[in-house]
Amino acid sequence: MEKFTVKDYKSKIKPVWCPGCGDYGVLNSLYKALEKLQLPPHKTAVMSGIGCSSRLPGYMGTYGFNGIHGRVLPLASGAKMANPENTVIAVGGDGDGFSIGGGHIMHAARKNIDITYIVMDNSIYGLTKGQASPTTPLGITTKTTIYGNVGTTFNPIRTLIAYKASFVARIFSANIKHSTDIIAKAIAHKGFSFVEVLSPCVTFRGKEQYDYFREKSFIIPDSYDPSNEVKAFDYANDEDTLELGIIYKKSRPTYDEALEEVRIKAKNDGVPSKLGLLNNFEV
Amino acid sequence: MEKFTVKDYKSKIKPVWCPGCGDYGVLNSLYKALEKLQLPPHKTAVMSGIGCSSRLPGYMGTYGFNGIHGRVLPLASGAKMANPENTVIAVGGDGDGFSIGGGHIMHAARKNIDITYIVMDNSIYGLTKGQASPTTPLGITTKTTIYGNVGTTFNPIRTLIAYKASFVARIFSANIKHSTDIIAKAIAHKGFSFVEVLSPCVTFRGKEQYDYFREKSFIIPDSYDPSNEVKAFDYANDEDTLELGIIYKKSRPTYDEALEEVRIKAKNDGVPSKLGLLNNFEV
Amino acid sequence: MSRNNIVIGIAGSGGDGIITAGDLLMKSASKDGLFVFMLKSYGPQIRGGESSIKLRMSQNPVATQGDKLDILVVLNWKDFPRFKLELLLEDEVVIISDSADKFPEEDIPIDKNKMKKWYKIPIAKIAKEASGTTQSKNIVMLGIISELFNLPKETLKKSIKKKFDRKGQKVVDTNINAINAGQNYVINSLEKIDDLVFEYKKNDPRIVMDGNEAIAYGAVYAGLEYFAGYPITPSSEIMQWIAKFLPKYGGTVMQMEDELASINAVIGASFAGKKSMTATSGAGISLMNEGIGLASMTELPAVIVNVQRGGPSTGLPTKTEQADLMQAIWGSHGDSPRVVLAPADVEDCFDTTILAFYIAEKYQMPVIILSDGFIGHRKESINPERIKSKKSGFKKINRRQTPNEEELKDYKRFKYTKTGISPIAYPGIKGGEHQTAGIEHDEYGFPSSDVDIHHKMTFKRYAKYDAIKKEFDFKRFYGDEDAEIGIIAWGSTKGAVKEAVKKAQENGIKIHAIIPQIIYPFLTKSFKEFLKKKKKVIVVEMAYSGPFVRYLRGFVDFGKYNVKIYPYRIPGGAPFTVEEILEQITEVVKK
Amino acid sequence: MSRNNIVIGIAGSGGDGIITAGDLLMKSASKDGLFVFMLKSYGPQIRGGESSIKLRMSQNPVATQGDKLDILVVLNWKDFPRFKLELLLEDEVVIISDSADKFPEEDIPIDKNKMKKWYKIPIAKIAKEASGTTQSKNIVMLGIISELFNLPKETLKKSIKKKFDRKGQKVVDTNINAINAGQNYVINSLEKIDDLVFEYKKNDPRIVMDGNEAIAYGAVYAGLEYFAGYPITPSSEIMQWIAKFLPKYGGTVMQMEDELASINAVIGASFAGKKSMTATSGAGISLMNEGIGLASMTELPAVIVNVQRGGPSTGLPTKTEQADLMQAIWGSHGDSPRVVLAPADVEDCFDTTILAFYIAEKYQMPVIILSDGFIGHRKESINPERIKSKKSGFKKINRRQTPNEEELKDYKRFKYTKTGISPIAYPGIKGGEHQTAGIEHDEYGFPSSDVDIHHKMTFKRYAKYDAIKKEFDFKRFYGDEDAEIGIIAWGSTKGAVKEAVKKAQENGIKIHAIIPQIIYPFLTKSFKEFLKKKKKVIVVEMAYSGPFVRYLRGFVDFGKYNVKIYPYRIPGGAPFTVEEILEQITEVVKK
Ligand SMILES: Cc1ncc(C[n+]2csc(CCOP(=O)(O)OP(=O)(O)O)c2C)c(N)n1
Ligand SMILES: Cc1ncc(C[n+]2csc(CCOP(=O)(O)OP(=O)(O)O)c2C)c(N)n1
Ligand code: SF4
Ligand code: SF4
Ligand SMILES: [Mg+2]
Ligand SMILES: [Mg+2]
Repeated sequence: MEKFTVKDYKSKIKPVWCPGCGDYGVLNSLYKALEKLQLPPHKTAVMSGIGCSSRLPGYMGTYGFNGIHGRVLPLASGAKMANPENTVIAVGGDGDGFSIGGGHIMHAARKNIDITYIVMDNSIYGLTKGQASPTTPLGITTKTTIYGNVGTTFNPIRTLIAYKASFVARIFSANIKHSTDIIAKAIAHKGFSFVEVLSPCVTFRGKEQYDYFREKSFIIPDSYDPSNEVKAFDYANDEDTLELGIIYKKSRPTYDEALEEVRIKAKNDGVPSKLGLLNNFEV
Repeated sequence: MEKFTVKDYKSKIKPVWCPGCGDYGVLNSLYKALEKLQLPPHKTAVMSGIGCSSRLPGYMGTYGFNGIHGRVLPLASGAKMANPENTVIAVGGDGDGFSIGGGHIMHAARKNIDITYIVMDNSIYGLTKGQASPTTPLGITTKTTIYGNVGTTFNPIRTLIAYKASFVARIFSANIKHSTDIIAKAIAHKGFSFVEVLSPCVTFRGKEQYDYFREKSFIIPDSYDPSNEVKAFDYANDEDTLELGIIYKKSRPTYDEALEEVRIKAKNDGVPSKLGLLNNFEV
Repeated sequence: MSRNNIVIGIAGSGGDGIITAGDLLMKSASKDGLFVFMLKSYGPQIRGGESSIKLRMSQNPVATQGDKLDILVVLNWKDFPRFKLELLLEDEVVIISDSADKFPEEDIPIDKNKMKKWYKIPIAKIAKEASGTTQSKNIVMLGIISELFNLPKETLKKSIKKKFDRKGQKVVDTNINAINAGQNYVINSLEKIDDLVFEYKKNDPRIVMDGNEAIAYGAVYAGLEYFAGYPITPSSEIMQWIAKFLPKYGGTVMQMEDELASINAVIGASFAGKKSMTATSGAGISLMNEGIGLASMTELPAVIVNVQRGGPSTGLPTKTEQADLMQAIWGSHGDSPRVVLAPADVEDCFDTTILAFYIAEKYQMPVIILSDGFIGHRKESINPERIKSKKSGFKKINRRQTPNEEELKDYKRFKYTKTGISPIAYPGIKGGEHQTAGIEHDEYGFPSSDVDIHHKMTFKRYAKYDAIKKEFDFKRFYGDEDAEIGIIAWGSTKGAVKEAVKKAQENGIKIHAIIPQIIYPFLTKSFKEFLKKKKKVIVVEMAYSGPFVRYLRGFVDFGKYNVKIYPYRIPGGAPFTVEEILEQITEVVKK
Repeated sequence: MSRNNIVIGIAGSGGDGIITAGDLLMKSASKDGLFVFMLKSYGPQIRGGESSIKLRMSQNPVATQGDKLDILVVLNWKDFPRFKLELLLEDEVVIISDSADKFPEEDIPIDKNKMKKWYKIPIAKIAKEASGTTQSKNIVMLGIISELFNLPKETLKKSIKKKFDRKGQKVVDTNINAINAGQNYVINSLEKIDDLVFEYKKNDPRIVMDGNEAIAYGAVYAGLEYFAGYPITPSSEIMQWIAKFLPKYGGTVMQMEDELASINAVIGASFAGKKSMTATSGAGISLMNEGIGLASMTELPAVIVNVQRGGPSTGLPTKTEQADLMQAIWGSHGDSPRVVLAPADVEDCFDTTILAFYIAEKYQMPVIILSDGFIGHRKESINPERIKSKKSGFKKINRRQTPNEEELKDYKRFKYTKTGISPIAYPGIKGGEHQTAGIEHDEYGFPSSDVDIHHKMTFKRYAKYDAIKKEFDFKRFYGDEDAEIGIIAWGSTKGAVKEAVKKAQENGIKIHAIIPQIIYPFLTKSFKEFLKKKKKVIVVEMAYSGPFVRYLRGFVDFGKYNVKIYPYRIPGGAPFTVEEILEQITEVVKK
């Protein structure tokens, strides 16, 4: 049986990200995770919205779709539900996901659509050259917060837990080994898996962002039990530390399993020929 | 000084809601709450999206705006921030708020915009004649879930807590006294206040929905302390009971206070005449 | 005077069972093989509100629900005024009402001389006596009019049986008693003061559909595999029908959180290789403009149904209008090609939907179907044989072209071709891995901001229009080709125009009508043929801003053909009457 | 040969400081009172990518950045090819490059005969020696060209001082040394092989702005009180400028979560009585269509800026196009009136924005400003006195009309009036309490699905157009009125057309151009005046689908005026050159 290596997951073009951008680490971790899982590139689709981070699909040797800003989850949900045999990975940024795309996460999560959603969170709008995002810390000055940001930050992990996502994790792009492991677990998870990546924007948040993430983050000890949503919610308060690893995980039926049930029920009512459907209009 | 009575808050037209609709109770509780607070009708704006519940502003003697589906929070945020002297109350349904409007709540909440958001949750799309909403229980058959609903329900209270809303409460439309009290507290609260109303749709969920809500709900005992978000999150699990009252409350600066700070900083940099701004383009 | 073509209106309150009565009448007439149209109308209440139906039955083919009522039945006078525009009356109209229902003289908008033939009958009382409940007064009423005007009687009882069967024999009996009581009342205690009698020959039974059902069925028939949507009046029934039947064939239906999600889910599903569709209206279509542009740019097949309603904004959700035409063509930012089709009646909703899938899959672009609330909710009796016979008649319902061995060696998803069509690979096809993007891209699909490439790709995307213009021609013409007076309309306006043309010809006016089904791209060649002999052309549309006439003039220099245009553009709300179109024709003739 | 009008291009890599050099050149020339245009261009990288600038300076008024370069400076040859279209070369072009930078013969798209005048100078080396770092090579380069071609020298040093001042004296000195070194190198060790010398008379200093800044400033000047927006290229700078300055005047700026939120927040703020605006582009404007319809229906003033970019979908975010015209007019579902304005250059961005607020507030409807990435990001030197003098020139920047005592007694927010304008009350005004709604409504604002009311209200909303058509006329004409050849274009295309017309006249061609500022509603009367003498009209637009020509034909029956139309519609990406427009003119003359 054919064996896939990292290069099978690479496309012909090179990233245009700034030197030092955190997204390089995410890309490499994703390559490695796919290799680890030995997923056939032709049965894998990596889809995105718009942003620096959303350029990632262009660097994949799998099927890829660089869609529109904020709509990657419906796009990916459509692709997955239309053909559940595909492995579908949605990627994007904090602006793409938490600002303009914020309305879609809760529904992909509660329906438990079997896709993986990787958000490269640099707490800034990179592609548009440095405006505040929902995760930009208070007080930070950006192109749109000249006098300091006054918008309290959005807490992705706590929110995803409240949304009943069945797999919620956080990684740091600089730690490729750990990131590879978690991304692989997320993809392997049956159901909606969410991975927030601390992925620095060296250009608009400065190299300091690496130090900031390094200081604040730590890898979750094995002793931690991710199966209780209240404990997980408590754990994920964003005031002091940033936990790295699987913060919450609880399995339940996926949406494709549920819709298969629906099809069975529908068929049990009888399956006429397409022309036979005319009977429904008889008087 | 002029005293306002319920009739001052009523408009010339009568509701077109179905007999027995839960929204009548919400409307009456709102009338009473405004009377209780003695808010001048001409300084109060009640705004909504689209839905049976969103018809409510039409029945108010205050300023009213029946906007478009899902956009009541940005609409209300604009009205409030443009003139913070106004009292702004946003109302709507579970489809309007949690489905199409789901992307706006987190931002109004985290920014702590000083408005009150009342969601009349009947777990169905009423105005469009009975399709499933994000809060429709599993298994229920509706016009769009002919073989039973398969979408896991959305938990509004837990989500609003994760969003860092500064006031989160739930009421039952049938209990006017309690509802009046909580709505009044929500409006009086400085900051973003969220009130989920269990408001039955007798036409598409049947009268049974009253019994269902009655059985499942209870009024929170005074012993309960709403100031801890983790306890509140735990409390608000939607598997067994529906708590009525203030589930979470913690005050912090409002967005208008924050923007006033911004203005002060900006002015400290100097305030040229409008034509004086030309200097910024000098070379 | 005996007639084989009759128009009936019924109005009443929520509890009166108006809609049920209308449905039963519709079904019985269809069972007898008649041509039947029915429109329903409601007040603002979701439940318990007043309602009315307008029904036309005819021995011979007809194209509209008819302008004015030959028979008006009112179960509750206070509800009538709201429907005065839906229920216009013939001078010779026969009125039937409940003698117990007090008539509020002043505020009833009917002029005295139309009240000459008026039956006041104790309908509720008869019901109470016959079935123990006044609830069945709508059935008693059916008994009365079926007997009084010789409407289908046997089939009416059959329909009643069929309808109430699952409620048990008792309920069936109550209703049969009710209808008998109504009929007996006419036979025994009523003296006919009018001479209106419906006479017809039975024919093979017809089926009953509305436009939304026809679109839903057409889609499933065309091989729909994935549907994503969000409810909105007056389009919701499309998703509801598909949600019931598509799963039987292994298809997927998802109710999304909004229309942004719906259109993007549809594009994602199309990317995955499936025939995909969404349906919406009003505000929903405005929200899809961005996504439709993405489908244009990624050259992915997608069928988008817009059941137009009154606008702007939330507007008139339950009423019809044709004001979304220009938006369908130009609604997305940038040069964003798409195809726009318009069905003209219920059966045409079925045909148009199949054509939409054919074009979307073959030409790899979004196809918008512009229906409207009028045909979307209008019930028509249809000959099932015609639908069966179409089976072969339709263009092969094909799938998008996929790359062959050779092409997969160095696969270029967006390869420049003469027709602009380049084979699509989708996940699952080995060697077809590629990037697709809403950002401008090269032949492989990789992002590019190169100006040359943008020009070439724009030409490629628009080249498809040339191919489409070659493949199709206008087909729907009425009247005499060599007339100097032409009339052009689109969509649901067809019915009124078709009958007006017929009447005009009867009045000796030479006139020629065209109702395009393919609206955009504009089939210029075909249309110039139409213009050849014309000197005057009336353009009819239900939109005050005149999108259709602006559109036509934008693509056809009428002046060059020495054709003078007479726009007839009015805001929406009520369907056109044959009479008002005929008036336009007669006036233009004089000019 | 001495010149008073010169076009310079500079290209290089990320580290080369191309943009800084361009800015310094722009400022120095503006300080000396010259007419200056500058365009910047970047590669796809956010940072460290290649970039180029194109700059024109002239003694006398000019309308464009010029077609071709008189001087090309390349700091890094490998980056040049990407900009070959932005940096077209005159035959006599003078080239300057770093002798240390190896020239990759084959893949440089410059034909040999344009390489006759080529200075190879050790720029980096000079920099290193003079300032201890090669980083300052961009400044050395400025020294070289300023000396070699007699570009503004004194002011260049002033600009350098001003720029580096806050970085401390040391940095200032390094850069002054660098510029001196460059100038000295030319004086001492370079032999001039070309005869290109720039000669000019100093004039009063001019200021520098780009179109986005001009719109932002215009808005604040017009009394903007509330701005809500969401970043998007190429419009983000508008919000950024306003976020810095509006709070000084007590205004409110909110970055929203998306464009749906932005437009609805703006409508909410307008409902609260404030002058409100948003700005966006591409996908963002497609998302606003629904909200714009709400503003139409609720008759609330709102200014919406669309800085057009290349489409469809994400398209070409950093490049310009004019393909959103029809969407601006027809983009929302339903009959949804709005006004569309188009600025034609940087200064006009300021004027147009003030006009937009005037119209929005007076006529109570959404006003869309269609700018584009070309003028949005183009820097121009402007005479500050003209802006100051305008102060009075502008129509009184008024506010929406509010109801008086009398009207408040029985306040009808949507009262039928001849002009369609009915006074607005907003929260705070006692007695003005009312309901506004996106659903159709009666004069009070209460929901109504009555067909009559819908018709009356539609007429009311459109009546405003008549008033607008009465109030305004087309103003921007070039060439001779009684020419038989006309040319019409809109927006940023003005510059190329204006200069082409001038050249055509020099070549003895009689031609007349019109560049409307008010695009929609269409000022028919005024335009027919223009058409009177015309036999041929060229329609120029940067959109392959031809929205502008379709639009014009939709409203003007050219055939009736015996005017033949010659559309020139091409996809976007690169701004029009004067030459290509002139070509069109000359060809049409022949026809
Ligand atoms: C509808 C729409 N609005 C705005 C934009 C402009 N835009 C492109 S990317 C982006 C945000 C980028 O931030 P993020 O998602 O965090 O990605 P990053 O660049 O930081 O990786 C914005 C606002 C767009 N492309 N489409
Ligand atoms: C953009 C848009 N999509 C869809 C609709 C149709 N629509 C109107 S109300 C509604 C949902 C109503 O449900 P909810 O918000 O729960 O209000 P309820 O009627 O139950 O009180 C929908 C889908 C619309 N008006 N606009
Ligand atoms: S701007 Fe920031 S996010 Fe974008 S590529 Fe550069 S470093 Fe990465
Ligand atoms: S349909 Fe349901 S929600 Fe709507 S008015 Fe009737 S009962 Fe209330
Ligand atoms: Mg980001
Ligand atoms: Mg609801």
